[in-house]
Amino acid sequence: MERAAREEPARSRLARLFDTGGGRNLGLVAVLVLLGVVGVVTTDTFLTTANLLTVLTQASIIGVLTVGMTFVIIGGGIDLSVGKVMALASVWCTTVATQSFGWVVMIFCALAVGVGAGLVNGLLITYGRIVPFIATLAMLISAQGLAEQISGRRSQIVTDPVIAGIANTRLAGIPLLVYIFAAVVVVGWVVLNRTTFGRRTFAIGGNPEAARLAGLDVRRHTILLYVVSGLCAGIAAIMIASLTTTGSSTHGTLYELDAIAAVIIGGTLLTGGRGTLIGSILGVLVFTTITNLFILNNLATEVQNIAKGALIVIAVLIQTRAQRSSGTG
Amino acid sequence: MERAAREEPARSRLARLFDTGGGRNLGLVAVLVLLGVVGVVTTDTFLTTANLLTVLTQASIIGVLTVGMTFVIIGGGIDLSVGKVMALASVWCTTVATQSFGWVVMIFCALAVGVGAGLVNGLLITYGRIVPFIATLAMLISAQGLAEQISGRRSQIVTDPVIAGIANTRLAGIPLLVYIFAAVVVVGWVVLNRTTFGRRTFAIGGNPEAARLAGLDVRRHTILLYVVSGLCAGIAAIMIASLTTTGSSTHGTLYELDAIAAVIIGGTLLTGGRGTLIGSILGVLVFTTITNLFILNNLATEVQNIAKGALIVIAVLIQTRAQRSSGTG
Amino acid sequence: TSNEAPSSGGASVAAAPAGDNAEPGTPVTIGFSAPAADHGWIAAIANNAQAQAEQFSDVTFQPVNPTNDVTQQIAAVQTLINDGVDALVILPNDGSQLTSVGRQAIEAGIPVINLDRIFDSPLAYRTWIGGDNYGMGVSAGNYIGERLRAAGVANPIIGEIAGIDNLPLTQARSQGFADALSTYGFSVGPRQAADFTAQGGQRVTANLLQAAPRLDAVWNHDDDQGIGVLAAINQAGRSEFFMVGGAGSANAMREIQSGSSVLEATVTYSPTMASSAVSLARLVAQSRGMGDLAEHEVPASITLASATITRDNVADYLSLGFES
Amino acid sequence: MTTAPTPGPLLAMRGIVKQFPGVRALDGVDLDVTAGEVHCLLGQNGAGKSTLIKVLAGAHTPDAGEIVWAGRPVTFGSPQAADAAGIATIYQELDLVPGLTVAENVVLGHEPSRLGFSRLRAADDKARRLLRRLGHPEIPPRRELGRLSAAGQQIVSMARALAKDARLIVMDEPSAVLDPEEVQNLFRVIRELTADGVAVVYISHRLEEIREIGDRVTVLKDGRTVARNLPARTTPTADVIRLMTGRTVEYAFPPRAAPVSDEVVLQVEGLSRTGEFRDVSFTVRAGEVVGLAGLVGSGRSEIVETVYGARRPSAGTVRVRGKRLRPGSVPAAVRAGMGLAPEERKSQALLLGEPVFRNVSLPAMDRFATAGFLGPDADLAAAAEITGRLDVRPSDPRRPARTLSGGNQQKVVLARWLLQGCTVLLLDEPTRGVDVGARSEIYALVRRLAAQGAAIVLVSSEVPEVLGLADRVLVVREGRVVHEAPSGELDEGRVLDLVMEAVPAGAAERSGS
Ligand SMILES: Nc1ncnc2c1ncn2[C@@H]1O[C@H](COP(=O)(O)OP(=O)(O)OP(=O)(O)O)[C@@H](O)[C@H]1O
Ligand SMILES: Nc1ncnc2c1ncn2[C@@H]1O[C@H](COP(=O)(O)OP(=O)(O)OP(=O)(O)O)[C@@H](O)[C@H]1O
Ligand SMILES: [Mg+2]
Ligand SMILES: [Mg+2]
Repeated sequence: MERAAREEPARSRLARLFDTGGGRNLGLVAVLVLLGVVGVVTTDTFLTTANLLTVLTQASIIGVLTVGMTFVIIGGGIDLSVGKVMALASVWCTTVATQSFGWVVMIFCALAVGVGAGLVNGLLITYGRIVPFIATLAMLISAQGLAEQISGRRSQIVTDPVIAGIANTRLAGIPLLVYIFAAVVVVGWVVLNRTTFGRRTFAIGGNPEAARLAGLDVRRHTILLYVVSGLCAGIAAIMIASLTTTGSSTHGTLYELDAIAAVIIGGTLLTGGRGTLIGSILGVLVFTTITNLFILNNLATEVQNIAKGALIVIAVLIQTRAQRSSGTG
Repeated sequence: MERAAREEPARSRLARLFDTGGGRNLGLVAVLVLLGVVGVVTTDTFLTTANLLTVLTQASIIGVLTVGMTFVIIGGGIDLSVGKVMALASVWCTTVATQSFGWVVMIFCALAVGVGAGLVNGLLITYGRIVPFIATLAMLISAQGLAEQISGRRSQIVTDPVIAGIANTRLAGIPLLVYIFAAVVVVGWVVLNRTTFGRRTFAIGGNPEAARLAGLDVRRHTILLYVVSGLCAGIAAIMIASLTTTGSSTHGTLYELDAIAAVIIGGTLLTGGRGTLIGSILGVLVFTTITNLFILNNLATEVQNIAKGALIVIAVLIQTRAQRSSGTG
Repeated sequence: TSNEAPSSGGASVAAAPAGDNAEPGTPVTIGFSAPAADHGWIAAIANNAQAQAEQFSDVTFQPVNPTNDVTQQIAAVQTLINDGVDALVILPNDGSQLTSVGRQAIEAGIPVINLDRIFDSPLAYRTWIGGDNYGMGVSAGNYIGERLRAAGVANPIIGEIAGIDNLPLTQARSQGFADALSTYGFSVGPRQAADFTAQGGQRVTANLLQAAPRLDAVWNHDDDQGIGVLAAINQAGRSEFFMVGGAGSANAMREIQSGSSVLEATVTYSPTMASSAVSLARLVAQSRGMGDLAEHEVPASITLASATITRDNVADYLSLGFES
Repeated sequence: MTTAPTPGPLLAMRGIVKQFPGVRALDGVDLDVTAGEVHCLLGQNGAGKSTLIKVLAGAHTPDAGEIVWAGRPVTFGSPQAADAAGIATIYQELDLVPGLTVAENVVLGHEPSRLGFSRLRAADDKARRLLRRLGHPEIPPRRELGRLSAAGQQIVSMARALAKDARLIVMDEPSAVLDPEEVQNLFRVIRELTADGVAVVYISHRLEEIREIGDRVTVLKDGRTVARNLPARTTPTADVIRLMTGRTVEYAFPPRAAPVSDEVVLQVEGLSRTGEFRDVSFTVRAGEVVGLAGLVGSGRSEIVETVYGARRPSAGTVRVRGKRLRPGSVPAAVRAGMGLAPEERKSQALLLGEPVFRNVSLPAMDRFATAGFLGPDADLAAAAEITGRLDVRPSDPRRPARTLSGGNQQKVVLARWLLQGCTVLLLDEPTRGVDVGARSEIYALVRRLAAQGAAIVLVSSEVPEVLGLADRVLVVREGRVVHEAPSGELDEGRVLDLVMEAVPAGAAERSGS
């Protein structure tokens, strides 16, 4: 409840980086370290570069969606449509017609679909006054239908060599997808923490009435938040099209739940106004690492699921305790 | 914003029934009527008793889950686990071992699993201080895994004639499942609106701090809310086991989203403290009727989806307008 | 009942290959990746593959965790490639989407046996073995066509309850069904897609029966969801039509045998293909041919035939039925 | 109500300590209350009054100290425990549930019930009886609480406390949202209670109320008791203020400085909002303070919020320096140089989780940014300078606004518009819940701003405040301006007459249409 505000003179720079709100994320870092130890103990391969890069590549697509989701949730909303908007964008940009124009047009299309869907979400929510949950749920369903309609329910193969090549390209041994993920996170972090846009996002999520009376244009800002989320879905669409070499209406099923879960595990309040992007990204990494550990240890699905539920609870408990003992409970 | 407090002398008794909060649900009734008109115009069969009963039967399972969900959401929480707790309960009560004890034990098992899962949810949330979204998400995943583990990922056929017979039984031409649904709704309505438990639920969801200061045991009450939701999942498990003649880990996938959507469309605030059970049930009926209309008109899946998204938006817009013009904006 | 231990799936394992193929060769590790088992057919696939591998002393079986998420399946197969297995058996969630990772394996020198859902490019697999979805639809269509023609029904109303509409296999089945019916001058009436689950089958069928007050025949693509389909039919008290199932589950076969429900036939799509795929993977990895064939190499593609099981021949097939 | 002949105190609190992370809110506080007295608790904003009574109510657990209740040492581990002992509390922050009905709020936690079923009629009867006793029979027990005005909610809150038949009732600033008439009603009830031997702990920043109703006074300063059991009626005001603030505060209005210029800055014409107010016109010149007087619920807040664009008018125009503002647009008003310090600072003005300095710089943020980029503390220095000037305590501008006391939160809101540099400032109840020290600072500030040429609109329920600060007074009644005069031509009695003429029956309820 009560958040302390004592002076913390001896806080290291590192701690501050993971922080932006009082040691909040140290718990998640501890969880990751713990998972790493489990990985090293139970498998030979966990700590290989190849495996760690696999984890990061796996994390990259959900990770990009999570950046957008973090903005929306801190701003007091929710976006259930990200996964299927991504699918729609992947389908749109991989139709034969689009592909014939080459990769620039493909990327443009994917981003435009994402932005367009975000804009529609934002307009429904602000001017239509439909609660975000319902508006974006409707978008989820419609985007799914539209993606099926356009693709004729087939996986559309990416023939463009540039797009197809993204997932195969490595710079200095690291997959390009990981760079894209990192770039989105860095840009997202800067926007959220170092711009007036980010500051307003916190204000609007924290107390929309106060923000309105302080002269912020709450509606316009809310629309922009969903556009940001849609843009991230568009970027993710290109990434998944490259990774799977297809555009498909089946992409991204339930990704919205994964993204929301990562954001919340990362310490962002579902009611808005408070949260950190780093926390969300750590949340994504925790989820992805858990899955990776299961694969490496060759667990059966059902055991995986039972264990995953328990692990999530444990992770959050560790995090809550860490938070409390770091004096910010 | 502006809450008028004008006198509403000419409100009919009927309007009051659907109301408990100012004409709030008249919009949804209008939407249902509209859907009915569409059904009559586009099909010959919509307005037959058989079809209406099919709609009600289809609505019954999600409907029972929605009753529990309404309690949880009004109480300021959320329960993502209902669908998979139902699946787990259906699996548990249809194992060979359980079935050999007969229908009483089967029903007991299903209810016990539901209540147990709800209890765990409640304890994690209150004493573990894990946010409801994450705690019940973990429960969803674990329940799914456990259901798969127990069933060996097979559909377990219901051999007990009493359980199998529930879905085939009709009283006065109306399926028993519909009576069960109606009974749960009536009990739920009475508890929510006519007991101290129900009224305290509003208090805890609306202003937990005030509830605490008023001497309510907020933790115990919160735990009970999740137990109620789990109990509903247990009841729904028996219904779905009878309806599909199987217990299966695949039951109830995404039912939580449907139930939450119905609750929210029904006018309950996701932040808690305000809402009506009748609204939630109308929400369920709207969703089920839409699906029925699509199938009667033999629409293809993708067209169904596109239209469903649009219809949800339209339904909410109608409802919002109705609400505003009835003077309770 | 269906509640026996999962190992009962072992009963449906295909007979071990004939000839000298059974003799042990160089030890090989076979990696295996398939979608998460969310229904009986997929569960049978995994069980059959496992059971078949256990029959060979020279095979180490290395399955990766099944998943329904394409990107996770890609990661899982990449893990197997990193591990350097000798052969891969892959049943992809989506053939197109795993083509690139299949090529990666081939380029890394690992032969890939592509099971059922086919990759886009032959460069991504060494051998494909799978069922005949189009042929399955044709079998169902022919059976229904023959029956109705024999009964002299004019303008019959034929319902179709498909599986997941997004899968190419569903589209192929529906195409075969429609093509076969058209040779009799019939066409498909109400058609809805369920989701391979009992619950989806029940929901769709309950509504569809309302849309069609009279039906002459129904084809349901999948016997797993068929449990729910039958439940809905019983609950509606309808019996004026007959139904054909799909895949060939033990449960469906028992229903056919008993003759007590509308389910009168099913067209097979047998999960035994997984057993064969493991055998093929072993042979390919050991650079051997198939015992009874003249060629020294394993063929590049093998398509299973879809049989029609009716009350007359169900006894022959019961042992191959998989539990739902 | 003569001072009771102390037969041993009903309540004795000794050496109470309460530590919050980073702040020692209570540092050894003593309090004695005898049955049948009105014991006033005084202290500056943040002195620890609310914290002390929350300890007493079992809502906070003290870190040290003992509580003796009716001669026996007790610990109140939970609100239930205090409740069972016979202590009822009206909290400073409304402790009500907006989604429940009035009656349900009154009985919450003590619902009349049979086998778990609530007896709604019994609850309604009880609520009706209590509301009648409080002088508000017109509030319907079945009305959803959220639909009542803030004053109406405060009355329900009082009914709630009365419902419990307590031996001690604690009232934390109950009069803050009430108008003079309501306050008299409250005092009547308090007198009835004390006549029955019930003790009342009364907290208020309005010293004249203390004089009127109080028996004895305890003064807190910085979490310590600095004076105990002073006679409320006879202790000189200056002494009390000195005890509270540790300095001498001029408890009067600063003199008007520069003569008002002739330039009209704010011009409101024919402004109306259906169902709320009609045909409001006035002008404010540079350097002028215009006061809006009226009863709670008369529509003053609605008027200033509409002028500000926070509500869309159904007719009329607002001009700033002759330029017409886009109706219903707050950003347009802010760009034109307007600022609003709203009535409910917690829900309408503050980002409670954010640091003070970010609250201050919220509208002015762009000024500290380059191309939208903003360093983490770019605005810290500027905001700190202003909050320092207003003596916001504690002085660390990085503290979350949540942890500040009510008066200091109000100063943060004013600091916001100071930093922004407004030419038109709309102040809605700017001294509600603000202590005497801060109050005189705010008065001085308003004057200073006016002297610098700002046009100021002041809404206040305290008539002396309106008369003392404003150059011109508009009297608002039932959504219409019924009188306008220079403040020099009015006195308190005259304003009260104007305000209450044909008093609307439901002052506590919104007089909707
Ligand atoms: N929950 C809390 N967490 C941290 N500090 C707190 C909390 N509640 C109060 N404080 C601090 O304790 C001190 C006393 O606050 P309190 O609310 O008791 O003051 P008060 O005397 O009631 O003031 P006011 O007259 O403004 O209501 C203040 O410094 C305040 O900042
Ligand atoms: N329907 C309502 N529900 C809740 N609060 C309301 C409602 N209508 C008005 N209020 C609040 O009630 C208070 C008084 O109402 P109103 O604004 O009409 O009168 P006012 O003349 O501004 O009185 P005040 O002296 O309180 O400023 C304000 O705080 C206002 O925001
Ligand atoms: Mg206080
Ligand atoms: Mg007001």
